[in-house]
Amino acid sequence: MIEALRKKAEELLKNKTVSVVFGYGEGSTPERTRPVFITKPEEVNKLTWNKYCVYNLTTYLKRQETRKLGKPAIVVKGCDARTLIVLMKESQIKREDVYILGVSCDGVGDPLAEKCKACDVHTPRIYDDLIGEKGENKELPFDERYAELDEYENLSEKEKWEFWQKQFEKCIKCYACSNICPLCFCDRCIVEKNQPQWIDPSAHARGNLSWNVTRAYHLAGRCINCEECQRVCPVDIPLNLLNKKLAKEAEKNFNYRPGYNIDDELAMSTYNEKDNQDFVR
Amino acid sequence: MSNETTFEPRIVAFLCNWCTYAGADLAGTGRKQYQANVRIIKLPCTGGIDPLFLIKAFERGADGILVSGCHPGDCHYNSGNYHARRRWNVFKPLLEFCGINPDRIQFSWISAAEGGKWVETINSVIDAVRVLGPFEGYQKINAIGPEGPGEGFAPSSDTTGCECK
Amino acid sequence: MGKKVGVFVCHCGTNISATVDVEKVAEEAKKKYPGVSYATTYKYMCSDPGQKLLRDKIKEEGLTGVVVAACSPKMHERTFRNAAVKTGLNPYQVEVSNIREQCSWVHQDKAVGTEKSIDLVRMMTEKTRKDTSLDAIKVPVTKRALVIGGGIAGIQAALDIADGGNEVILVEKDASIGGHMAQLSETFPTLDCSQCILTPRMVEVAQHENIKLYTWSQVESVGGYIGNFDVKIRKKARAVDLDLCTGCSSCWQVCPSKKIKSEFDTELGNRTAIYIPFPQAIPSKPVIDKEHCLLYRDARKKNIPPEDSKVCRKCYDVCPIAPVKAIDYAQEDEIVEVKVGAIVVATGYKELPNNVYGEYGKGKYQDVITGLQFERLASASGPTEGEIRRPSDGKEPEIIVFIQCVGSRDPAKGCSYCSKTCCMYTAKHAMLYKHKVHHGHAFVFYIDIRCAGKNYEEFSLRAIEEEGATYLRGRVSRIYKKGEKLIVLGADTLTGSQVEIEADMVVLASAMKAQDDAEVVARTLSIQYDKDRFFSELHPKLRPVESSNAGIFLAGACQGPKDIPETVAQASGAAAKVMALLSSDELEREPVVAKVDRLPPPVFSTCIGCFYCQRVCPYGAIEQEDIKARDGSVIKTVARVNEGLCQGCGLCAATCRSKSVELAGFSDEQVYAEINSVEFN
Amino acid sequence: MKIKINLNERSSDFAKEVEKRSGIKVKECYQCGKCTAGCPVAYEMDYMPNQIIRLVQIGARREALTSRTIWLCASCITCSTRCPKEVMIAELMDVLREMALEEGLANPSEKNITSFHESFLNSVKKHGRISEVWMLNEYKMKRPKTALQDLAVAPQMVVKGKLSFVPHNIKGKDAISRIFKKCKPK
Amino acid sequence: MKIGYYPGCAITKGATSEEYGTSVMKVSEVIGPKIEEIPDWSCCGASSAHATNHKLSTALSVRNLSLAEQHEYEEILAPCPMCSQRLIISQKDVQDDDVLKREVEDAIEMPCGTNVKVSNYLEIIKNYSMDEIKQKIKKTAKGLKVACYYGCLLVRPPKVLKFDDPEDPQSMDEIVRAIGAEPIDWEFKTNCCGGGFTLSRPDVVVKLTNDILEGAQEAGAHAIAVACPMCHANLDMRQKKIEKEYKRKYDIPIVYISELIGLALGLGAIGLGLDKHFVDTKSVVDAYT
Repeated sequence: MIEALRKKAEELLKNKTVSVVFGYGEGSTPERTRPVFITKPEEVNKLTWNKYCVYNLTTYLKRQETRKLGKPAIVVKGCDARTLIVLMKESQIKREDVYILGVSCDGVGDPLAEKCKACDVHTPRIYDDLIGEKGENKELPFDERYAELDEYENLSEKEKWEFWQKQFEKCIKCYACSNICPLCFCDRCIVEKNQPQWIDPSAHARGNLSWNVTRAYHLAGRCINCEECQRVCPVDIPLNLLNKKLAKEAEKNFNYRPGYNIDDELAMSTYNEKDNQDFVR
Repeated sequence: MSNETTFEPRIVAFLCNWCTYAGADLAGTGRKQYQANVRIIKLPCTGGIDPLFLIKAFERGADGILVSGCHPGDCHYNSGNYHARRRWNVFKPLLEFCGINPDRIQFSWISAAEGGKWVETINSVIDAVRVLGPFEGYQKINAIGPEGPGEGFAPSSDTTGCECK
Repeated sequence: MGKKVGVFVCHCGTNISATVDVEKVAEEAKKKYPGVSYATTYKYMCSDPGQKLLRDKIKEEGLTGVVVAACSPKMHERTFRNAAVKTGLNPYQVEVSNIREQCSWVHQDKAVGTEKSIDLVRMMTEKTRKDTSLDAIKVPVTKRALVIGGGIAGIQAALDIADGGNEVILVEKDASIGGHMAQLSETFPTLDCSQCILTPRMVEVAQHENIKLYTWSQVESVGGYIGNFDVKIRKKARAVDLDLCTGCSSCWQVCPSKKIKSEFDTELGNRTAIYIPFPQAIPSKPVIDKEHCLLYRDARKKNIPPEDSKVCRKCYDVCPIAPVKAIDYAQEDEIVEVKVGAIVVATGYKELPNNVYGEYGKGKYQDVITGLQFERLASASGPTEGEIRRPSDGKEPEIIVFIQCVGSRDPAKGCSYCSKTCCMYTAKHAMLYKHKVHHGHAFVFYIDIRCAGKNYEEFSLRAIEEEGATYLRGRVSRIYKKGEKLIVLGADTLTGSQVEIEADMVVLASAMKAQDDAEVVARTLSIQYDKDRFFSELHPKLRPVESSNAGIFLAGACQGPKDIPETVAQASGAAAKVMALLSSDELEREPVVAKVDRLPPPVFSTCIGCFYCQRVCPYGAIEQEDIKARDGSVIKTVARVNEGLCQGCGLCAATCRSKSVELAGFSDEQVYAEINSVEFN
Repeated sequence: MKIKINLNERSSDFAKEVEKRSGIKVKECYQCGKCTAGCPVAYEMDYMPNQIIRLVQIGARREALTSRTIWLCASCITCSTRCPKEVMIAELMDVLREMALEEGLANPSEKNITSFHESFLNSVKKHGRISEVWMLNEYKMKRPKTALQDLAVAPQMVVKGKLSFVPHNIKGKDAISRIFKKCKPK
Repeated sequence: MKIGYYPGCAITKGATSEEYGTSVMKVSEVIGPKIEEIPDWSCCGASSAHATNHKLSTALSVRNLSLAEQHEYEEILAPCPMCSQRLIISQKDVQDDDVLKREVEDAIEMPCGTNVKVSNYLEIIKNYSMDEIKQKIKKTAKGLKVACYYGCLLVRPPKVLKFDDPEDPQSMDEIVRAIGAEPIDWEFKTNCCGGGFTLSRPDVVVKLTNDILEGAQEAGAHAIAVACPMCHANLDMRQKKIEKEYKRKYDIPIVYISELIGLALGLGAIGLGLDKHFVDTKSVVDAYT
């Protein structure tokens, strides 16, 4: 697979289809990989593919430094490819401005990452080239995909509150979560708006709940649960639980999974007259 | 706040201009009495209510929130309430997931003709929150800073966040 | 420099001051609220002296913001803003704090009311401190009106507007204008013939130089906004060229399909496949009913173009027009695009169909008919030429039963409202029956007789006192057939007894319902409708002909059940509104519109161009704008609000994650200030 | 009939009381009379069904509870089914019967009906199921005047095996009598 | 799925309408569905309970639902419409009213059976056995004009029972059609027969049943099909008296729908209980060929 990947990258760079390839390179130890940005055909051997390729490289599509490199080819797993679909729907990239190197993936991380446990996009749902075998994506039952939440949803109200307060207390508002998130692409995050200052940006606990709830809410119907926010959080807040909860509600109520079908309307920019309203008096 | 005095809940209600605000007016015109624990903020449409507003109200010491607008199909702007309902469908479970009691954040459809329903609804929200007690959890975490609501009303300064003028 | 806010607390006689210590409210405001440089109270702020006080103090105190604590802003916000304008203060620097409807009237305890008022005034003061001056938006006006629906409402509105010198486009979905009124026999309370009074007006429409008539047409889409609507009209293919056709009648005389149930005759009579709905139709030119026409059926079956079918071309063959015949089987739908400044919706109602009441046979008894069917029976132009005869066997009914409130006042069957016209038309039916069947007996089951209107009460009493109709107070529970007779099980609650009538015919005073496609029309026009799907007026008392969408007006039964005089009055009212609108070259609109921020380079705007705002906007008011570098290359694409289209709902602002779009008058700063000052005592 | 209204005798809250007990919204009736029009037994009644509702609406408690009508209602539910306002009239009759019994106001001229109900329930209480012969027996003892009316069919019933003289006792008949005890009206 | 059988007092062995029960059982053995009698079921309380004591009525009914759930039945067949109606209404009442639910649970000393589905006989046939009937039919009653009489309790109150059209039900007509007979369109399908007044107010019953018989006769019915023991008793046992009182000859056999199905399946008339009727059913039996 690695060979096929390198060959394809080389070909794309040589015939100038793209000017850069975003991919995974070997890291400082065998259990690590790092993002690499290959601009010269002769450097394609830096590319690798293994079970340590956990990152979602699509985040580099929003960064000025990497944008400057020109039209990219980007190595994406099935999950990452969903991000691309969201980004396209949200007018952040055009389909023709990115070359998608999909890789079929049986799960990453050691131990296996949480996001891979109920994966039903082993083969990306969108790509220009597929590296690896094309597998069948069997859709898993709803409950199975959100099983991770059960434990937390079953807590009592008080336990829930205490659990999250303990988590949010730790937050130092470093914003690593939003920096890494490929879908947090605003030029100016709401937390940076100071006229008025809706959310206190300073590094103390006040506003922590507001920040974390708002961050999660802004990903409702958008987040594809790549878990990058959680991975980079220096104080280990299980941020993806919030994202996943919202994904669950969006799917349950709107029958919508972000980045799953490119033709679906974005959940939070449309409505159905028959949407659930059991909770409305 | 001392626990010995009876707890009076603080409710902030975000109402759309065309239906519920008018419904609340109608309750007044009909001299229908209800509890005074509510402060109303009027916006053109429930579709224009950002969940940030609700979070902010909690930050400022609200014990409960009511968001209310036109019945489905009756929105002055045709679809504003439908979009709002979508948001609530994810936002309310999110807050519940974080341990906020569902009774602290409630939603209703009240038309301009439903003065009675306004009275019923707001009274029942107030009563439900009275049972829950003060939202100390939120108020505690937000009182840490210099501008905590515990220290009384903090007026906006004329130069809030503005350095360039 | 900070804003200098003045607070004016109204006593409203004692409406406010009885339960709110207004003096204390003013004192607190002055003492405690930052930015408040003046506070006072006054007996009636809305009175002339009250307004003068406001103006004087703005000038004397140099106020740059005003809070009037008084009744609901829905009452006098405009009054106070206009007063402020006279002093040169921008009207949007004036806010109203609602301490009457939402405080003094709903809380009896004065201490509680006072505390709450203090809060409410503070919140509004904080908002006012963040108010910015806004300028009204001016838009040009297209001096042409669209009237949708060619019933009596649409006809009246079109004629009034056209007589006022404006162009009118009248769109009717059927083949002829006339609507329900053309179907009626006589009209109450005068008993003059409906067609006799309607047809001259129909002719007038056809001949009016300012009216352009589109029949067999429907409004496809409406874009734009008050003064500037863009309308697409679908002219359905009628298979007859209206310019060529002279209405000579030869085609429908030769048409072999003669047994098609006539919609105009409420299915009690027949028509041909190429037909005019009724003799006085306007235009008096036929249309082909493609569902029943043999040629079109053949074409559908064989999947060939209709002009290629050879099954029956009798109408074509007989058409005397030369060299090109007026019959055109290949005709296709045509879309006409027009620009109009105002729209009158006059789409009318639909009679509740006969198949709703299981207990009345769900339509299986031929001699149980609806009110409109009775109109056709009684009409001289109807299928029986005005004779009252049973549809089943053509016999004259000797006992006839009229049942009122069928569908109306019946929440169990879906309409809780009163259809308003049935008491009168049933009295009329009973009279017409007695006029035509002298020896017959008419029984009317009613719940209440509601005949409020000029000469209405007298009319209904005449049915009882002079014409001999027997009124029984009760609803009918069941109708069933026994031999030739219909057994009607009713009650007379005034005697406390059951009533069983062996009737020959039963007439149901069926409810007036909203049109089946009312919701579709409402969505096309972006107007509100109520729970019964009637279109909503903007204010039930003071703005009865305006819809919720500015520039669109309502006339007739599409807004709720109405009789002819009321319909005509409302249509003329709508026409007057349209003419007022079209009389000026420019319109001023409230500047409560959204705005996407613009910043100096290199940012240009904090908008990142995800266009969620564009997707949620109900008015299509968000456009995409390319921000270009000097060389013409696109730096970024951001959202921009078309102020003309924006109606100020704020959906975009609430959807924008970076809060790059705000709503003027409800800006982030204003709402934030309001929430931030929510502090309870 | 004259209905007197004063503070002691009349309770205008009767409708409310009924609603509280049963959830039936008596006040919503607008007296269209459709219930009366379709009632199969109305011809026997002293008050028409709509009049019973009216009595409840205006607080004429005694008149309503002592009426024969409430006992003559056959519970066919035609009225409730066709009521435009969805007032549960047949179900209202149940409530009024219950109240009449509790207050000892049941109209004596419909004693046949009340006795039948009593006999029926006594049989259930005793055996857990109905034993028709013994139920009949009790009923005829209570209402001796009815003793002859069904004599014509009885022998044929016996011949056709339709009257069993051995009552069937269910195993849980003690549980049944406990149910009766717990559900005894106040 | 296991379907519990709740005969109720009237159609159980040795009771006035035992032939209904017998024929239901016999037919079910041929075309299904399989049904098992709920052990130790008790009386639903019938009209005497609901007319006089709501709580008692609810408790007596719900006890049987709870028993059924204890024995793990997901559905109950109650062929007597009085029973099915009482069971369904009581189930809804405890579902809607927590206070009542607690009181009932206290009385019956069991949790309320709020989940088990209660079906009447027509529903069961319609949902499970229509195809079976068509396959296993041996004789048809061609030309037999049958007036399907539903009475009150099968269709009312419609909002709670949610079964068929209360003014013009069709489910029994469909069954009659399936066995080759001819259901007639008539006007008294859901009129009341006087039901529970058979003993206490026979005069009322006689008047109401006369209307029904007259309606059927005028519409040309050869027989009236019923699915209710009370309707049957009133129309069948009282027919002689009605004829006498109204001086009119009817002689219309009143047959249970289950008997009609049984005859079509080739089952013996005697085994189905057709000999137990007061009005001779021979004409019906003979119509099958």
